[in-house]
Amino acid sequence: MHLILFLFFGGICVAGAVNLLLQRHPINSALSLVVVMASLAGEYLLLGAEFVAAIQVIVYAGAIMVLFIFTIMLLNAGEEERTGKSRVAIMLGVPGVAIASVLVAWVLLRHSGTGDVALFALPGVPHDIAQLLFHDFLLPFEITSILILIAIMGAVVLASKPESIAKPSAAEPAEQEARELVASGRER
Amino acid sequence: MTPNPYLPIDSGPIADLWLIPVLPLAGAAINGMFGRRSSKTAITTIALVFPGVAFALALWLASGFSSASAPYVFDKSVHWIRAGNFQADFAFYLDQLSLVMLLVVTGVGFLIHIYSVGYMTEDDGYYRFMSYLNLFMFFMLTLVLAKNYLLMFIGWEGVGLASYLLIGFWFTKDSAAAAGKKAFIVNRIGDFGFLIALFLIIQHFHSLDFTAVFEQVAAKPTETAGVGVLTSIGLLLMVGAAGKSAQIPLYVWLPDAMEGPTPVSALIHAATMVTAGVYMVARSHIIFERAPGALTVVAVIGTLTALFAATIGIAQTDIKKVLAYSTVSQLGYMFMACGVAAFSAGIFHLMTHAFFKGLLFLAAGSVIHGVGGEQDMRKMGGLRKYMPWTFWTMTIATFAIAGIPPLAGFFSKDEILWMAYISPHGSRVFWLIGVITAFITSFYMFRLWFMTFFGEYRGGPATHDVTHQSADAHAMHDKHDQHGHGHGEPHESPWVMLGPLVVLAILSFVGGWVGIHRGFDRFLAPVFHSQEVAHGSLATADEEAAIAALEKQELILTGVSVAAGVLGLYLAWLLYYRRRDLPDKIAARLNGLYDAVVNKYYVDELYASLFVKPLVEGSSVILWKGVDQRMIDATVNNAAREARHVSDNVRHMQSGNLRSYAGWVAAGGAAVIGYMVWMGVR
Amino acid sequence: MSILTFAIISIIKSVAVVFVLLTAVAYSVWLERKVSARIQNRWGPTKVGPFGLLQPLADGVKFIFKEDLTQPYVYKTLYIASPIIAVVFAITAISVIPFGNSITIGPITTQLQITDLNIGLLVVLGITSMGVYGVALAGWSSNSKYSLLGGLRASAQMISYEVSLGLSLIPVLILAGSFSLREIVNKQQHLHWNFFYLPFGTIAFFIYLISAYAETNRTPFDLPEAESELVAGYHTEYSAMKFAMFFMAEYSNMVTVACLSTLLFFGGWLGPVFGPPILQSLLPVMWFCLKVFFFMFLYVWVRWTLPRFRYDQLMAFGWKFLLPAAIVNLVLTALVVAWKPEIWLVH
Amino acid sequence: MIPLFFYLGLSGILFVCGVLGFLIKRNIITIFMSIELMLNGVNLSFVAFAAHWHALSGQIFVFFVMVVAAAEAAVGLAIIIAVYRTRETLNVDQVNLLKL
Repeated sequence: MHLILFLFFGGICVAGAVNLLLQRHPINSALSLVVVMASLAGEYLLLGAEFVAAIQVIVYAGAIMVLFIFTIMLLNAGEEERTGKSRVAIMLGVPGVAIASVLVAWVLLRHSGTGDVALFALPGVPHDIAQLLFHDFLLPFEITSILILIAIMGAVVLASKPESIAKPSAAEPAEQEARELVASGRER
Repeated sequence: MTPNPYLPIDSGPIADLWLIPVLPLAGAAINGMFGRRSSKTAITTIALVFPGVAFALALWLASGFSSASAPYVFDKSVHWIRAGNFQADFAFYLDQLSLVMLLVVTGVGFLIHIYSVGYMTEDDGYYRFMSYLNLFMFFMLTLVLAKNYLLMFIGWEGVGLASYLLIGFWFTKDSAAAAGKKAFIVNRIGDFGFLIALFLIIQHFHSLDFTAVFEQVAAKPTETAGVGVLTSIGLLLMVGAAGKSAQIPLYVWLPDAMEGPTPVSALIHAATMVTAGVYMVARSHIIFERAPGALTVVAVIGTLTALFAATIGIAQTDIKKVLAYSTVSQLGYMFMACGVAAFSAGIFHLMTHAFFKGLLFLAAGSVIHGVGGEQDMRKMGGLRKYMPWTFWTMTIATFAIAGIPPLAGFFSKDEILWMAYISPHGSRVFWLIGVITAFITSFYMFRLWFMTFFGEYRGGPATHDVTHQSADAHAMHDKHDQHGHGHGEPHESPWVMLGPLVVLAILSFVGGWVGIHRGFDRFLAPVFHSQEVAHGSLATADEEAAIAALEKQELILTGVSVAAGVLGLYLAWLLYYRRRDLPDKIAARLNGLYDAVVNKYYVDELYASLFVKPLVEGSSVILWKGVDQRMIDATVNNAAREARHVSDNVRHMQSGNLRSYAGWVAAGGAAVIGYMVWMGVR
Repeated sequence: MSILTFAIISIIKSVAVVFVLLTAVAYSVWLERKVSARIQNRWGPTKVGPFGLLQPLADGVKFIFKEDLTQPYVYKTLYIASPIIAVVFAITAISVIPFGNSITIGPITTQLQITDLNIGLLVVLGITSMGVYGVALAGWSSNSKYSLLGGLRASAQMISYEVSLGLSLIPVLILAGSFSLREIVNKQQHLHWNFFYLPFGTIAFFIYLISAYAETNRTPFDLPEAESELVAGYHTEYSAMKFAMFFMAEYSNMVTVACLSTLLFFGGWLGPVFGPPILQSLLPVMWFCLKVFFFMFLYVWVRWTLPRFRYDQLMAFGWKFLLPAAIVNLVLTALVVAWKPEIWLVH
Repeated sequence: MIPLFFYLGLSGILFVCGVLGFLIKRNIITIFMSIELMLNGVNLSFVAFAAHWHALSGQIFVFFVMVVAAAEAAVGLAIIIAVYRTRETLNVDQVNLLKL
């Protein structure tokens, strides 16, 4: 049972990932990525990490990917045209990645063959996670909050039009983009 | 052990010896600092008063001195160096030997000062010249009166400096400057040997003070076999002496030193400085007596130099060059005397030589002065009529140096020859070479005499003989001797120059008599306790007959040397008076030898090619081009170029293309992972 | 309770719930048209069936048979996919909503809820956030300026208000102590409705309600389909069936929001219960339906009374007022609860 | 019970797809997405190991990864917009001002 579900979600994941590579239009790859994330949430549920799965759906699939879709829509990115500019990347990069992955896989095979994981092995109940998060990991939690703050400010400054006199609000970047779009809309 | 009676004794009557050297120093300082602004008479008075007072003081000290009296000691020795167990002080010391030197230096020095007042009045660097002369007097006196080797060495260097300054007095003349440098460098080479000798003394005797060192040396046995400590010290001292007193290997600087004004040549290169080497050897006679090996080396060098320099003297045409080579050969005589352990004879000849060689130089100066700066004897002739005083004083000097009795030269030279003959350290060979040199000496001296004073005056008033061998020297000299030109007829020098000439003439006439009946020898006995003197004045008087035989033998040898002198006179008279054409014919016939002699056996050229050129070439080719450029600069420049090349190649990696960066990162990642896995697996 | 029976029961339950949901959606359309008409002093649909009750059926038939135009310039795949996405996520949200206590038919007692996840509320939130895709992609794929603008505005609005929605729910969680909706309702026994936890519960409710309205693009916040400006917003290019799907998605979202507000703040199916066991298990459902109806009525009522927000006002209100209020409310409830847990928390 | 390796394998595959995406794709946004994919692959391995070692901290880490990913996405997309505004193109090969 566990295996079937695992293979099901795993299959979707891999399909989505490969699709991301193959698709020529970014919107398609974005959606395939959303599919990958959703199926990953499924995988997390299989492992019992339900809170993580929920957050994965809400944060990753729900917020970040929407941002991506937003950007694609805003910039109406077209098809990818073939500009074979950097041979180095292909000739050097791809073999490098191949070698690295083969090596890592080989090492994993040799060393971790024995361990296995049960269905719902570790129930990631929100209560325990909260307990852990706000006690042991409080400092990282606070630091990440500051990180997010900085990211917001950075995004606002970067995305705002240089000559725009609009006072950069502390809005979510998404909202910022929307306002910016409206402004551009009015201009055109 | 009872103190050896003949060692220098510290406890002598106290005398302010330090005054004697300090006075000329004061003179030099005053002239040096204020000379530029003060008037000529002021400079002259200072330049003469200070050495004169020093001379008077010396005379006063000499009056209270006799062979038996103990040496004066300046006990208020100022502490100078206190380093561990080694100490050296400013200590002065006057005994019979240094008294003689003192009198010679101050006496002859003072006369030359007077002479140079006349000679250098018109020169614009007059105050500078006078202060240098006083400075020289100061260093020479420190050298002579020093009580330890270190202070002597200071005098030694100072004298070298003074000679450099004075030779290169007319520094605008390149040849003068070059001669000054040459003198200084060759002296330094000699001083190098002297320094090492001092180091050896310090190492073995832990002190440089004469009394201390000589006590320890006296206690050591004479080194007969191999090169022991004393022999090596002796040899090294000899090297120093050879450097300073222009002996065989290091004599080349003296002939060139003639670039300086004539009074300088007289004072430094005849009377005083060059004799410093002889004085030093005499002073450290105890070391040499215990190192027979070193002694014979000294003798050999002395005789060889005497003969060698004399032969060169024959062919020289420049009057001062002839005198310079005669000085070298006379110094050779003195070293020969010291070499055969007849130190007192050496010092006696030193004194007489100072008189007649000083006179010869000063006379030559007045001759040059008279004919308007002309130094080439072939331009002179018949000056008898024009300069009677100079002629007569020069005659006395020439006869003295030739060793014609009753003049001074005969007594001292004969003493040396006799000592060379009979002294246990000497040998018949030295005596024979000595006689031959005596003959050559008298020949070239009378050649000079005849060429300068007899025949008709060959020098035209304004003619410039361009073909003359040392044309440049002549022309340059002309420029300096302002009043030379436009005089037409040669004239007699003023009295201020002739005065010293006359005094020196009297001295070189009378000087020799001091040596009759070993007078001089007995006077110096306390210093040299020369009981080995042939007559064995203190020896057991049993073999009256033996002494009588010795005296008879001595008379015979004296006769032989006088004959050699007369023969030289006759030959010079024949070639340069009767048959003036002969010399050129003879010269033509033995042209090879004649050219060699004229060119001073190409010794200068030899030294240049042996030492100077390789040094200069070596440093430029090997050090400059080889090491500096090809090694050091090259490495630096190459490193920079290589860095540029490498960075140029690497630059292409940063193509600005994001995906190539990713490619590189991936490749790097793979490499790292591969390495880690490989390490892990290994 | 073997796997088989569990499967059958869950299938029956889900079919029943979906059917009820769809009819509720249809009749909420009817309700809206009737109520809006009454507000505007007119009758609304009365011809089709008594009191126009069959009007939704008529509309449904109309939508099915209407010609479905797909413009050539649209981005075909996504154009078709987006309405489906919207409907699917809207409907799946209902799966976690409990509408009654429990019911025993014969040997089997089962909970009146499709499934009770202990992170129920999070799932609902997740699904509603996924709903944004339907709208965004619809706007983009129909390849026209209006629809693009409509789609962007709608998704921007939904994202922005999702934040304040989430924050406003947290006080409820603090009081209930669990994500599971059933737990939350059980914690509100004996009229301890969260709504009555003055002042925090009520504030949380109002913030929730307002951001929920924005989430479903309704009433004051229905700018995207504002007829006057953007023709029909993101579903301008859609016709017939796909248009109907968007409508269904919208109304099912409304139903979900209504259910949630009753569950979280008004004690869900809690109400006076009496009579025989079958009645006792059905009465809670009746209470639940009454409350949901009330909120649906509130929806329609608000829609036809309040004027529409301008877009920047909407955004400013969302970020500058609603979000801070939610945060403050959250912090205060946390403080108060931490200070006097025994008063506030029901064990 | 599934051997741990399956999960790691899956996450490995996802990661490799992400890297390949980064290498092959030319559109900046797609490259950015492949980074997200890589991060997701990592998250999966985190959760898998957390389950295997029965330590919840693994899952906590996933949260932090998500936060970072969110921050990165925000800033990254802002940059992409800025790039687009000045360059009028999203093709990464044309955004190579550093080129010599």
